[in-house]
Amino acid sequence: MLGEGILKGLAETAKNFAGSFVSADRLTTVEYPEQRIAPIEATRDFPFLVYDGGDWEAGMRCVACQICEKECPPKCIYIEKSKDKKPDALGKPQFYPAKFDIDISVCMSCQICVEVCPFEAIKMDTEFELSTTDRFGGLLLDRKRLAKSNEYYHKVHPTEAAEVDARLAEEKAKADAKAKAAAAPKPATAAKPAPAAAKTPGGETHA
Amino acid sequence: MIENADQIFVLLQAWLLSFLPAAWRPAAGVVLDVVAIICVFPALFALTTVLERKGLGRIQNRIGPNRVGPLGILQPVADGIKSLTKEDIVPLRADAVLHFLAPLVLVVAVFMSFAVLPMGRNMVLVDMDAGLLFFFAMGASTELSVFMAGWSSRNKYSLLGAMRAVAQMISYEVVLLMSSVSVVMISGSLRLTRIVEEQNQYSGIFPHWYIFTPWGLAGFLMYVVAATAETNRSPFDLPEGESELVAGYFTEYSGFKFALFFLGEYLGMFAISGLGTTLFLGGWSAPFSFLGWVPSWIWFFGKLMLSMCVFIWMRGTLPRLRQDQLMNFAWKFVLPMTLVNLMVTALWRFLGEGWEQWVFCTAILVAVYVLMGRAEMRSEHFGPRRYRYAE
Amino acid sequence: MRDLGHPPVWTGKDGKPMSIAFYLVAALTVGGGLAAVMLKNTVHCALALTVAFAGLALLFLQLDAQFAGFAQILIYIGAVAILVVFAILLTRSQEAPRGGVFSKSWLTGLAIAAAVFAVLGWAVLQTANLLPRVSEAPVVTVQQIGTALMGRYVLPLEIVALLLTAALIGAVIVAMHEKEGAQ
Amino acid sequence: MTPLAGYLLVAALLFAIGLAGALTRRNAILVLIGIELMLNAANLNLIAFWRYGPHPEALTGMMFAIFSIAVAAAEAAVGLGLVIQIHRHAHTTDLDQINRMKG
Repeated sequence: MLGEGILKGLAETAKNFAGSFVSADRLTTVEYPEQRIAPIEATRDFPFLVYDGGDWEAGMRCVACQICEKECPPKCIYIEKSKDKKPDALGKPQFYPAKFDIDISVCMSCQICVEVCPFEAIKMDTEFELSTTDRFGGLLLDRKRLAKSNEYYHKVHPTEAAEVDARLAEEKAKADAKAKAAAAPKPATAAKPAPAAAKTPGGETHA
Repeated sequence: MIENADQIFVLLQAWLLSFLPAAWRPAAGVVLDVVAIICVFPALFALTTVLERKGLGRIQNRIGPNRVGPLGILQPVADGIKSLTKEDIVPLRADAVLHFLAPLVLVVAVFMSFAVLPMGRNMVLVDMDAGLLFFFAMGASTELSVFMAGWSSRNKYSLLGAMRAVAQMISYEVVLLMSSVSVVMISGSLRLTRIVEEQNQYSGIFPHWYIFTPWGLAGFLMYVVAATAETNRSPFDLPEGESELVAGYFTEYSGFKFALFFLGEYLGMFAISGLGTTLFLGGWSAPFSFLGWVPSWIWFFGKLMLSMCVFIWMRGTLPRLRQDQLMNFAWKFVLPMTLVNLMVTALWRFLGEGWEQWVFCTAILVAVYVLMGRAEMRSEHFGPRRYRYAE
Repeated sequence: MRDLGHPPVWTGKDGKPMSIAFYLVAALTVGGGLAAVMLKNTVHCALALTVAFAGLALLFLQLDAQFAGFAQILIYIGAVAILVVFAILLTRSQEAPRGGVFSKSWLTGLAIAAAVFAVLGWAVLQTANLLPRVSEAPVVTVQQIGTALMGRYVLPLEIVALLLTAALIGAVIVAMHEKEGAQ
Repeated sequence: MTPLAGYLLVAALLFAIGLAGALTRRNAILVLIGIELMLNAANLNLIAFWRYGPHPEALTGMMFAIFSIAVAAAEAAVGLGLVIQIHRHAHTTDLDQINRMKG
């Protein structure tokens, strides 16, 4: 009959209204700054740079290959490559970003930078309390503010970080084996291929 | 003591007036009444906004505002301060005079309609002989302010919203009038105090409210539908449908003028709920004869707030209608129903006391409702829309 | 003060002053009417028309015709003015046309209107002394009006009802958009 | 000036204004507005004569005015319907251009 649906709907909302006073699971809202719900693992909002070890500048995984800068749809990443090289986690000398800025007021959280990064250097953060009184400088994050330790990454995305670590360890093992294999037959020339090997990734980046 | 509580405001006014020379008293009395109305209803408006936001929150499993003051009851104060301190923006090509006048006309017209509502025993500003007509005349004037707002803004959303609002208000005003006429037919007066007096009688403990008769119940339901549409409340809030028209006719309003529109809208709801209370729910009379000792104004304002709660409840429940559904509903279902209801009311009057009037009137109304509802729901204009090319 | 033989302009001859309220409302009405026919923007004209209607309603109230006054507001401001506004927007005639808002023969029209006013005003002023001066305010309840409508004036009422129905149907048919290619 | 004469003068003035509007404006809707003003001036006359006439209790003038209001409303509806139809047909509401019987 006409009007039946309206009555049903009214009953449903009345149930909601009354129920919100008696049962807690009908009120899913929490009082945000005082109470917080446990973070969900899949949460992700803005990118950050991962570093290994204790020193953020030394342990930075990023090699300033600038792939993310080129892929970023809103062009919010700005990278300046260093002139010199430093040894990375594998011991290979690599370029490092002299400047790495992300304008998170432009960033659209698409995660494309994370997907294209070949070095597992950029990952998504869960930090969302980014409000600031300085709307230009405060939202343009430099590499110091972007750099976060691998432990932090493990804390916010444990599963994903474990996978990444496993993959990196595998690569490192492969690289070690290769180095060992290279070192074993001609121990005399062990010092020679190192600069050549170091030159190759740099050349690739330029290409 | 109890009589004093009932008449406390009347006595208070008389006491205040006793300080003035006799020649000034009539004018001063009117001024006092007006000031009282201008103070009480905006206060109720503030209360209602809190109720609405918290109630809607609960309906949607949220808590609602709870930061300003204990339990958030000072929220309207914060809102008021915010809207007062906001910049008043007038679009460059807007018609500045009309843009300024529109909210004023709305609020003034709505305030005027409170003049004839009996808010308690002996508590009515002007006991007009044609009170009901006056109320509807003032209600009709608000349409013009809506049009002025929409047209003067020079914004297509405003204009579209205003046209929708005016078309909707005109259509449902017919229904509103027609459903009220049945009350006038039985009570034999357009004087609202007289209509309340007619209902302030009891058989046993039950009152003679018009809602407790078949035609009264039908009339009340249609009155509620028309009142919701007339005040542009959900589910009839197409004129300000946010998803389509930004904010309808007050898109280009900000600051205090926007607050005035907001106030006018809620005052309109109060006025129309007050009239519905007066016409169908016995005005200030008590729901049971043994509760007659409670002051009459408590009953009136209690019923008023109760009907506001129903408005909020409906807003939290029903989705917005489409424009063609709205118009078809008004002209093809509700208006014929009100006409049938008028016939039934006449029948009720002429059948006289007895069980026949109850049986016949109920039977006719239920039969017409069911049959017409079935037929309309099946018809192409009323049910789900069929697209000519999309399917 | 010496009796001048004629009272000041603002009092009636019975000594009862024509109240200030009357002059105000009359000015409002005439001003609204003038604006309604003289303004350039058509929507402004329609809104000025509502001012004139409101002024007339107030004049009715001054004349103790409560029912007619409220009916005037309800019907003219609530319905006719809105109808006019709708028509203006539907015909897109809110902006002034290039050739001016007045027709080619405006001078003739103005002359005719002035002549009509001159004749009417002359007639009123000539017979002003014959017109009844005082009369106590009649007490007319809505009930009396209803009884009169259903008694003495029942035939006109029915005819008006028929006329309104015919006008309603006629207006709908006239303004209805005939669909091209409708079967 | 008696009160009645005052009301009659206002009515006459309003009637003349309405007439001038109806005769001089080019827009068909404005002509209708002029006609409405004339009808209202007549209503004012009716009410004024009823109020100051010898038998106000007979309600004659008042009834005339009420019927005239109803008829004027019908007139406005039909008139505006016609204007809209003309606009649809001729794409103008300028009366100086709509001067032929043949569309």
